[in-house]
Parts: sequence; C-alpha cells; structure tokens
Amino acid sequence: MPQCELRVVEHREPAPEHVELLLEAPRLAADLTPGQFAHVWTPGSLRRPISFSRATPDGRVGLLFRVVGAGTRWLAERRVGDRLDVLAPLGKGFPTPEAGPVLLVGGGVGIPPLFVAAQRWAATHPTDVVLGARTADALVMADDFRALGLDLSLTTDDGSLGERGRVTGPLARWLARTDGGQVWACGPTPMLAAVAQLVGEERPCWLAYEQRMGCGVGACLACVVPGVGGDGQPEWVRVCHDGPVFSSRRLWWAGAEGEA
Amino acid sequence: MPQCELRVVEHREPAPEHVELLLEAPRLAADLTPGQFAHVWTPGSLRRPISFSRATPDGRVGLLFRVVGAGTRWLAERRVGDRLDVLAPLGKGFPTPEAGPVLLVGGGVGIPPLFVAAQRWAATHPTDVVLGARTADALVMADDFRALGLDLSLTTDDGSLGERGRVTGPLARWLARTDGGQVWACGPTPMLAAVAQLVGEERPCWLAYEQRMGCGVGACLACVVPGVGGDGQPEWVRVCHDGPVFSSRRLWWAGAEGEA
Amino acid sequence: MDLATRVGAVRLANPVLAASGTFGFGPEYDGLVDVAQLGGVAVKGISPEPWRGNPPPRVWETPSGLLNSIGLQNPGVERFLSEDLPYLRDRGATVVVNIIGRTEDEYAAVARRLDGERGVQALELNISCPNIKQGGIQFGHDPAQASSVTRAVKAATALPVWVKLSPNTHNLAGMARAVAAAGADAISAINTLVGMAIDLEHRRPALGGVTGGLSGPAIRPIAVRAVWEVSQAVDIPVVGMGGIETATDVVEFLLAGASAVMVGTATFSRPNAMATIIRELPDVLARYGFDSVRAAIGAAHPGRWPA
Amino acid sequence: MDLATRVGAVRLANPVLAASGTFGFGPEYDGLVDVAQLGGVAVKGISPEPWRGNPPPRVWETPSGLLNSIGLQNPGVERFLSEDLPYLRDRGATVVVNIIGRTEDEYAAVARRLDGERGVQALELNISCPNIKQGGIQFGHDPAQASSVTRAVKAATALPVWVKLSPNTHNLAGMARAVAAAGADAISAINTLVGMAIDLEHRRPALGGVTGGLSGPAIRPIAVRAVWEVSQAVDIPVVGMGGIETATDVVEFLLAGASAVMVGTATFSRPNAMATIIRELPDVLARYGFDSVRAAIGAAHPGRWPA
Ligand SMILES: Cc1cc2nc3c(=O)[nH]c(=O)nc-3n(C[C@H](O)[C@H](O)[C@H](O)COP(=O)(O)OP(=O)(O)OC[C@H]3O[C@@H](n4cnc5c(N)ncnc54)[C@H](O)[C@@H]3O)c2cc1C
Ligand SMILES: Cc1cc2nc3c(=O)[nH]c(=O)nc-3n(C[C@H](O)[C@H](O)[C@H](O)COP(=O)(O)OP(=O)(O)OC[C@H]3O[C@@H](n4cnc5c(N)ncnc54)[C@H](O)[C@@H]3O)c2cc1C
Ligand SMILES: Cc1cc2nc3c(=O)[nH]c(=O)nc-3n(C[C@H](O)[C@H](O)[C@H](O)COP(=O)(O)O)c2cc1C
Ligand SMILES: Cc1cc2nc3c(=O)[nH]c(=O)nc-3n(C[C@H](O)[C@H](O)[C@H](O)COP(=O)(O)O)c2cc1C
Ligand code: FES
Ligand code: FES
Repeated sequence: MPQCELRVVEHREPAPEHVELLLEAPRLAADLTPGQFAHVWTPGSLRRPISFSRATPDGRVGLLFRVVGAGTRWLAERRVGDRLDVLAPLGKGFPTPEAGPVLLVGGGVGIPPLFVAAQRWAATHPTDVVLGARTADALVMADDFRALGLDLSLTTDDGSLGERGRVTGPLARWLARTDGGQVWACGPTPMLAAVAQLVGEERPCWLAYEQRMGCGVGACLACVVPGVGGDGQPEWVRVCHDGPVFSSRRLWWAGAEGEA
Repeated sequence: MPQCELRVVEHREPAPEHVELLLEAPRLAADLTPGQFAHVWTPGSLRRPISFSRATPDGRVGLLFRVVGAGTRWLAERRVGDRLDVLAPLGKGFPTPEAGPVLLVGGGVGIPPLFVAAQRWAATHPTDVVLGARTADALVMADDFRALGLDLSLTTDDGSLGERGRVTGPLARWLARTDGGQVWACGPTPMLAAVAQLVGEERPCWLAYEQRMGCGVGACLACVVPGVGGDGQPEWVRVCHDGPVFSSRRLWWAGAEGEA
Repeated sequence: MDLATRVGAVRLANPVLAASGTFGFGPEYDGLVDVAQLGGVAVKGISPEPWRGNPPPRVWETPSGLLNSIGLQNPGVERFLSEDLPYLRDRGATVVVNIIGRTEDEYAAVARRLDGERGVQALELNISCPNIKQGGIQFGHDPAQASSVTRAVKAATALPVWVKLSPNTHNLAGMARAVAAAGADAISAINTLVGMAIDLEHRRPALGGVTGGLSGPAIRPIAVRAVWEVSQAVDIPVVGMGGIETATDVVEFLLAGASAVMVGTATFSRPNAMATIIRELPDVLARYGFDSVRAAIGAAHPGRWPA
Repeated sequence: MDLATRVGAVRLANPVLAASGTFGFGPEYDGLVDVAQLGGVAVKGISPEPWRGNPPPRVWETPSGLLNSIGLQNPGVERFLSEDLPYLRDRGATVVVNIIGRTEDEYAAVARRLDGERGVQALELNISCPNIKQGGIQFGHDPAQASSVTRAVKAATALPVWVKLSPNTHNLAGMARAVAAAGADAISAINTLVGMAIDLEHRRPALGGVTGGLSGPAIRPIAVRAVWEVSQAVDIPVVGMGGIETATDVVEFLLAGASAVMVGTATFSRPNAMATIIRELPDVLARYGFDSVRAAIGAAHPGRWPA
C-alpha cells in the first residue's frame, strides 16, 4: 500500500458533472483487485476515496467520479501532465468469483468498480450486468461494458434510459431465472440494503460500501459500518480496511444505523 | 474608496524575489496620491497592503512587492489577464510639497511609493533622491528615477552598489548642504526613526509607515502606531486611515513600542 | 422569501448583522457597505471612558483564522454618542451597542447612559472578550458573576440586553441559563477563543498583547456547537457568530438554533460579504426546503429530526 | 543538529511523536511510516474492556480542521497487549499508551495492567476526550478530580505518567498545577475542542455522535497558547500538539515551551508528514538560530525575549 505520485494521462468527461482521470500506473493496473480504491490527496484535512474504474493492458488505471463538493471539484480540474498524490491500492476488493454466473449490479458512481470486475472475470464467468442511475445523464460506462460484449439491463428513476425504476427490478428477475450464481453490487447504501435483502442468504452476495473516511488505512476507526462479529453480535467493521467490499453476511442489517 | 477588480496588464520581475504588477485603472492612475496603497485580496483571512509604485499616463498603476510570505507569493503568481480584487486608493498619502527642495529617502520596498511622488512633483520641485537596500539585488526602481532625470545617491549595507552603509549617510550630507526643504521617507520602521531623528523638528518630514492590518479602512483598530494626540499625550494612530504617511511630528518617538 | 426575523422584541429585516469590533461605527465602510441593508450593526465595545487598548501588532493570520489583540480600544460612551452614533442613526441602521466595563458598575454606567438614546435598538453585553487582563473576562466563565452583571445592566436600562458569551469555558449551557434567569433578552455566541502565535524570527509572541482572540472559519465548528447547546438550554433567542462567510454558513447557524447571525472577520477580506450573503440567502434557504428564515431556526434540533 | 530531547525520564531521539487515535497501533501505516524513526508513538486510547465507540459518520471536514467522534472505540487492554503492542515493540518504537476509563478505578486498572510491560515507555492519561458522555470528560475541567485520578494512576504504576489536558476550560494553568502536584511526569496539550457541524441536506448533526472533537491547523493558535500557559505554570515538561503540519510548526511549539510534540490530523492527509518534519527540522532550527532542539524549548518565554 504505497503512497505514490501518479501522472494524469487522460481527462474525460463521460457525462455531465462526471470526470474520469486516467493515470499512468503499470503496477497498479496489473495488481489491482476490483473494488479496491485510491485515497487521493485534495486540499484540506482529508483525502478522498475513489474506486478504480478500469485497469488497461497498457498500464493505466482510471478514477471516475461525480463532482459533488470541493474535493471532487478540485480533482475535476486536474489536467493531463498533473500528478495526483494517491495511496493505493487500498482495501479489500471483490473475491475471485465462485463457479457459476455472476450478476453485477451498479448504481450511479457505484458502477465504475464493477467495470474492473467485468474486465477481470467476464471472460471466464457468465456475467450479466444491471446498471441504474437517477437519469440517463448519470448512467456512466454502459459503452465500456458493451465493449466487453456484455448484455446490459439499464434502469433510471425517471425512465429517461432503459427501464423506469430501480435496479431491484432486473435483479429480481435475474434471481428468479438463474440457478445459483452470485451477486456483486456497488452503489448508494439504501440500494445495497435492498440488493442484500432480495438476494437473501442462499447465494453469495458481495457489496462495496461507502463511508466517510479519515486515514483510509484502518488506523483511525472513522469509516465504520455495523457488521456481525464472530460471536454473531454486532461489531463495527472498517470500510477502508475490512472492506469496502463485504459479504452481505458480514453486515448487520437490523437498523439504518451507520447508513450515513 | 471603492472595491474593484483590476486586470493585470503586465508582470515584471525587476529584481530577484521582487515582482511588479501593472494594473489597468485609469481613474486610480489619475487620482492617486503618492503614498496611498491598495488592500489586495489574497487567499486567507486578510488582504495585503501594497503601496502604488507608479501611475502612468496611459492609465496604469503599479504594485511592486517583495515576495516574503504566502500572500505575496500568491500575488507573484498572478499573470497577465488575471484580475486582482483591490480596495484602493486607501489611506492618506504625502501632502503636496511646500516650496523648496524635496529629498526622497527610500529603503527596500519603501522605494516604490516615492517613485509616484517623483512622478507627480519632480517637475515642479527640485528633487533629490536617496535609495538604500541591503544589497544591490534589492535596490529597485533606480532606473525609473533616472528616467525622470533625477540624480540618485545609492547605498547598500554590503556596498554591492553605491555607497556602503545606510541612507542616513547621504541624508545627513543633504541636510548639511541644503537650506530649508523637506524630507519624505518610506522604508522599514527603524530607518524611519533614524530619518526623523536626523531631520529634527526644523523641516517638514513625512514618513510612510507600515503596520500589520486588518480591515485597511479604519474600522478594526489593528494597524495602530504610537502618535501624539492634540493634548501632546500619546495616542494610537491608524496606519491605514490616519496614514500611512504621517508628519514626523505626529508620531511618538519615545520608545520602540509599536515598532513591529 | 421572507428574510425577516426577531431577536426578542427587536425586529430585523434580515438575520445578518455586522459583528462588534469588525465594522467600527459604520462610516469606515462608507461606499462599500450600505448599513441600512444589513440586519443590523453591532458597534465596537464601548466603555464609560476611552480605553487605550493593547500595543501592536494587533492582528496575525492563522490557518482559516485570525488572531487579534485590539484590547477594546474605544472612544468611551460620550464620544461614541456625539461623534460615532449619528452616522448609523441617520441612515436608519439597526444599532446594537456592545458594552464593556472593568466592573459591574462600569457596565451599568454605559447601559444607563445609552438608555433612551435615539437610534440604539439593543445592548450587547461583552462579558467575554479575552483581550483585557482585569475586568470583562472573569465574568465570562463564572455564572454567578455573569448573572449579577446582567441584572445590574437590566436595572439600568429599558433597552433589550443581549449577553455575549465566551467559548473559553466548559459550561456554556450553565452560563446561558444563569444570564437568562437574570433577565437577558438574548444571547450572542460566540466571542473569540484565546489563542496565540509565536513570531519565530523575533523569538517572541506575534501579538503585542501576547495572547489574542481567534476568529474566522477556523472556529465555526465551535460556534455552531455553542449555538446548538445554548439554544437548547434556554428559551431566549440566540444570535450566532463565528467564522460565517457564506449564506450556506448562515443556514447552518439557523438550523443549529440561531435566530440571527453576525459576520465579523469575513468583512476584512470581503467588505461585500454581508451584502452577498443577504442576496444569496433566499436561494440557499430554498435549496434546503425552507420558505423563510423563521422556518429554519432550530430545524436541526433533535425533536425535529426527519424520520 | 542535535534533535534529541527528553520528556522527564523518557529520552526521545527526536521530538516528533504520532498523536493518539490518529495512528492506530502502527501496522496500519506499515510501508508508509517507519515507526522506529519517529520520536515515539502514542497509541489509541485503551480502556480495561473493549469500547464500542459512536455511530458513524465519525469524521467531518471543517475549514483547516477536522471534526471526529470516534468515541474511543478500542479493543481493551488485554487484546491491546496480545495483538497490538507487539508490532511497535518488535520495531523498537518508543510507545506511549494513551489510557481512558469511565472511573478512577478503570484508569488505575489499565495503568496497573501495563506496569512493567515490555515495550511501553510511558502512559498518557486522557482525561480530556470530548467524545464520551460519562466518564473521562468530567475529569477534564475539575482540578480536584484530575488530581485524584492522576494520583490513583501514579500509585498503580512505575511508568512515567503524562496527563493530557483538554482545552475546553478557562483554567488550563490550574489544571496543570493540580496534576503536576499530584505527581504527573509531563503534560500533553492539547486534546480536541468540542465542535459540531450540521448536515444541511439531512437537517441534522453531521456526526453520528452529534458533537465531535476539532483538530487540525484550525486549533493550532489555541494549542500554542495552551503550551505557552502550561509550560510557564508548571516545572514538568510539556508535550505539545494541535494542528502541527510542518517543521516550522514544530519550532513554534518548542519556542512556546514544548519539550516534544505530537502530530495527528496531518498524518491522514500526508502519511509522510512526520518523516518530512523530522528530515526538515534541522534546517528550520538552524534558520532561526538554534543548534539543537533543547536550545529552542521555551525560547520565546518572557524571561528570554531579546532586547
Ligand atoms: C470506498 C469508496 C469508494 C468511492 N468511489 C467513488 C467513485 O468511484 N466515484 C465517485 O464519484 N465517488 C466515489 N466515492 C464517494 C467519494 O468519496 C465522494 O463523492 C467524495 O469524497 C466527495 O468529496 P467532495 O469533497 O467532492 O464532497 P464533499 O461533500 O464536500 O466532501 C466532504 C467530506 O465528506 C466526504 N464524503 C462525501 N461524500 C462521501 C461519500 N459518498 N462517501 C464517502 N465520503 C464522502 C468527503 O470525502 C469529505 O471528507 C467513494 C467513496 C468510498 C468510501
Ligand atoms: C501601507 C503599507 C504599504 C506597503 N507597501 C508595500 C510595497 O509597496 N511593497 C512591498 O513589498 N511591501 C509593502 N508592504 C508590506 C507588505 O504588506 C507585506 O510584505 C505583505 O503583507 C506580506 O504578506 P505575505 O503574506 O507575503 O507575508 P507573511 O509574512 O506571510 O504575512 C503574514 C501577515 O503579516 C502581514 N505582514 C507581513 N509583513 C508585513 C509588513 N511589512 N507590513 C504590514 N503587514 C505585514 C501580512 O499582511 C499578513 O497579514 C506595505 C505594508 C503597508 C502596511
Ligand atoms: C478585530 C476584532 C475586534 C473585535 N472586537 C470585539 C468587541 O469589541 N466586542 C465584542 O464583543 N467582540 C469583538 N470581536 C469578536 C467578534 O464580534 C466576533 O464575536 C468574533 O470575531 C467571531 O466572529 P467572526 O469569526 O465572524 O469574526 C472582535 C473580533 C475581531 C476580529
Ligand atoms: C480521529 C482522532 C482520534 C483521536 N483519538 C484520541 C484518543 O484516543 N486519545 C486521545 O488522547 N486523543 C485522541 N485524539 C486527539 C489527538 O491525539 C490530538 O490531541 C488532537 O487531534 C490534536 O492534534 P492534531 O491537530 O495534530 O490532530 C484523536 C484525534 C483524532 C483526529
Ligand atoms: S478511514 Fe481510518 S479506519 Fe477507515
Ligand atoms: S487595519 Fe483596520 S483600522 Fe487600520
């Protein structure tokens, strides 16, 4: 988990208010586990956690983010040739899938880490993809998934693209028609809760979580969410170090507590 | 005393670690009194006071400063086309000189406001100029004064340019050889104290002071130096509003108190 | 959008006042700030006789903050009335006179002198300035003394009395309860925190007064917490301040429980800060679902948390 | 340049320690920070039994500052000893164990358990954390209670005891004198200030714990003042902290009277902050005319002002 200065080699705007920075980082591109993130320096007291959005064969990694505040605005202003100070790769990503089909369920800026997963495993595992967003404008990376030859189910809250509604619609249908398999999801916490509930306890379900972070490396205990301890009792788990990807069985679903 | 956004039209580096920004400001260029200053926005809690260094017939004013900290560093990075947010002109400048010779005594970055004075009055008043600095590198604007046809006495602490020593040497000689006249000075506070003492009470002596400022407009009472009240007793005077130019008679020389 | 608000009996066209000590008496900002458009102006602290204040340097910048050790220099109440008040009064500004004293009697003397003066809408009792050695400050953390000086001032004037609290205590709620019980009409919070900086080059404190008061965005979290605590401890209104720079900051203070706010340090950097805030406040309130200033006051208090 | 310093009997190779709660127990920063090169490491606050801490969100950024409400989550002293201490001990780090409790007995219990443990060089008594409701905090502003808990801990261990003070009081000097008289070997100053922020969108406090502790450069002027005050009030050494980011900041704390410093929040943004400071400290000391860390300690105190 080294600290490094990575050069920006491409600056894209895949959608309004969304920016993807491509960084030169051959070792990261090779070693990265899907779902891992970079803790990126921005001005102020804290870094910003951003998941990797892609890892290319020519040694680049991507960070795709929505501009929501001062930190992401500053990041969006970085230009080709600038260097980003990042701690990466951080956290535990998605596990190597078990045999059988995989469903990737991504919501909004939860989509990017799933694309890394698709890059890594779509060739060896039958993979379906459900992507959702509030509107067509915020549904990123669909073309990237298509370029891997994957079929996509798209949903938007307002019906401006794909099916009107939430990702849970296509998810429920996939669960109904598929035997076994596993579900990997990333998106807003309420979406993850809904996904976990629908998938239930039968099939493996892995979820990439968000929480406000301090250190990003497990030291400060800022980024906790409620998990289940070895004794079946609630215990805090750290998104930065124990996650951000957790088995749904490791998470405590009793209350909304911790769903920032 | 309006707040305005002035465009940078020229960026010069007259000496190492010194920058002069020329700003488009026709009204200021026409109305400015020598010794007045601009309170310039820089990032952080406070603006930075900088004296005007020149006012040109084609409607430009100058700010010449030494890079000493974060504020002046930020200012030094402004480029042609950028806009500066300034409050100007602020404070009371040098008065219109009385009949007779004028000696301008400038030290370091105290030199610039005296150049505005020379621009304004050298044509109508016999003017001599003493400029001093620590080293040749920090002695700015000598060529500007020469371009007005003025004779200069130069001093440097290390003798790297002109006479080795302080401005008080040439000043003492001028006082000895000149009947009447008046002395205008700007520079570090210890220099001003030495000038005031040498000139004494006989001749008018006007000094442009520095003090750490808050508001710059007379409201916060941050920028005080010890002055003499109407009753002959000490009273604080505000550099930003009552000055920065004071008659030496208005200042209290008893102690070092207030000599920041 | 309805920006009107009240601090007890004092009605304000909008909730944005200039904070004491940062706006002089108004004329200094002539041409830059139209005092009639502000919610009001709290003038520099006024004592019975002129005070000299501290030796310079009196200000020093810190990260997102400002240290000052003005030391409450002021012209005294008589010169304030004859020379300074007329500017604000003539322009119809809402004037809050910040008062200071070395003793209870001095506070009461200023209050008595201001009682009935045309153009003064309220008094703000500064029992919290960290910049004077004797007087003032000891009232700032002793509930009994704070209560007693409040009572003395209330007895000396019919004007509404706002008591300005110091954050340099662990017992803000206790202080608030004490002065409320003593008859305070409102509470101003907060004054500056005691801080200092060292001038490394000269190997001595950067400020002439050695320590100074810390203001600016650096202290905003402390100010928001103070407003939150005080507004839930007492029933009288709270005027919040500390590091406010934008309309968004104002909404944060309203939600924390402030009925009005003051802007201090921000004016140094942006003389038009208050005007900009007042212009942008309607949009920001609307963005967070409020249709008036009043609706936002205390809207983040526990009883009102959304499910 | 001689960077060595002492905090009482504890000798440090350099004056830069990691601040409690910001550096975990060391392994989290493995590969980023070499703990053996630091002056020392103050580990997360340790209680007799595990503590759960506060609900998230637990951090929120503020101007030049950080609010946290971790709530002292920790594994308890037994798991600390078996699982966490070995990493630091094996690398030869100087370890200061920050201890917390709900009662005097709990503090004493942790101290007693740590007494004689190999790899522990000192205890740091956290009587000042603003993030727990019962316990801890009330010691933070009552000299009598602070004195009593210090005495209890001293009686339970032969280890040097540093008492960490809260800035949320007007009586820092009194607190320092009380704990010094009770046998404290050093004073750590400061812990965080109580602050809060409102999440406007959700109309509720931004932190799960409602209020939190403010750290970072925003509080540096308050920390410098605290070190200044405390180091002149007592004869025991002071370990200064609050907003330190650079070697220049360290020199400011030394001149204010600190014998060593801790770096907390800065590590989040720049994990290499402490290493950079240690590397640059010799040059910065030299620039201001010092030939050792020891020469700079208290060099801005009144008795030593240059003429
Ligand atoms: C593991 C992880 C991976 C992420 N991956 C992505 C991604 O690939 N693309 C993307 O657009 N966003 C991602 N996010 C969210 C992203 O971190 C926030 O949008 C970003 O921190 C906002 O910073 P800001 O300064 O622009 O916004 P502000 O709202 O001004 O930030 C204020 C503070 O809150 C924190 N914060 C705000 N929103 C979030 C959030 N949703 N999660 C965690 N902290 C937050 C910020 O880090 C900062 O400390 C991820 C978050 C986590 C925890
Ligand atoms: C009326 C007046 C006119 C001035 N004219 C000039 C000029 O023409 N050219 C020039 O180079 N400098 C001039 N100065 C000094 C200039 O204001 C400072 O050099 C500048 O503010 C330093 O800012 P900084 O952020 O770079 O330095 P820092 O040292 O980081 O500044 C820290 C704080 O101290 C204040 N400060 C630092 N030095 C001074 C100083 N000498 N006087 C007042 N405040 C100070 C800053 O404004 C800031 O608030 C003038 C000062 C005054 C009062
Ligand atoms: C230079 C200066 C002078 C001040 N003078 C006074 C004063 O005379 N009386 C008072 O009650 N508060 C005084 N204050 C405190 C402010 O009114 C205000 O409470 C504090 O600065 C916090 O607000 P801010 O962060 O917006 O500046 C002063 C503050 C500053 C910066
Ligand atoms: C996330 C976080 C957790 C902290 N936990 C503790 C703690 O367990 N015990 C303690 O004494 N101080 C704790 N502190 C306070 C720091 O040790 C330090 O006193 C304070 O943050 C000021 O230093 P800084 O500004 O360099 O961070 C914590 C601070 C932070 C930011
Ligand atoms: S962010 Fe510090 S433990 Fe996760
Ligand atoms: S800087 Fe405010 S009065 Fe001069």
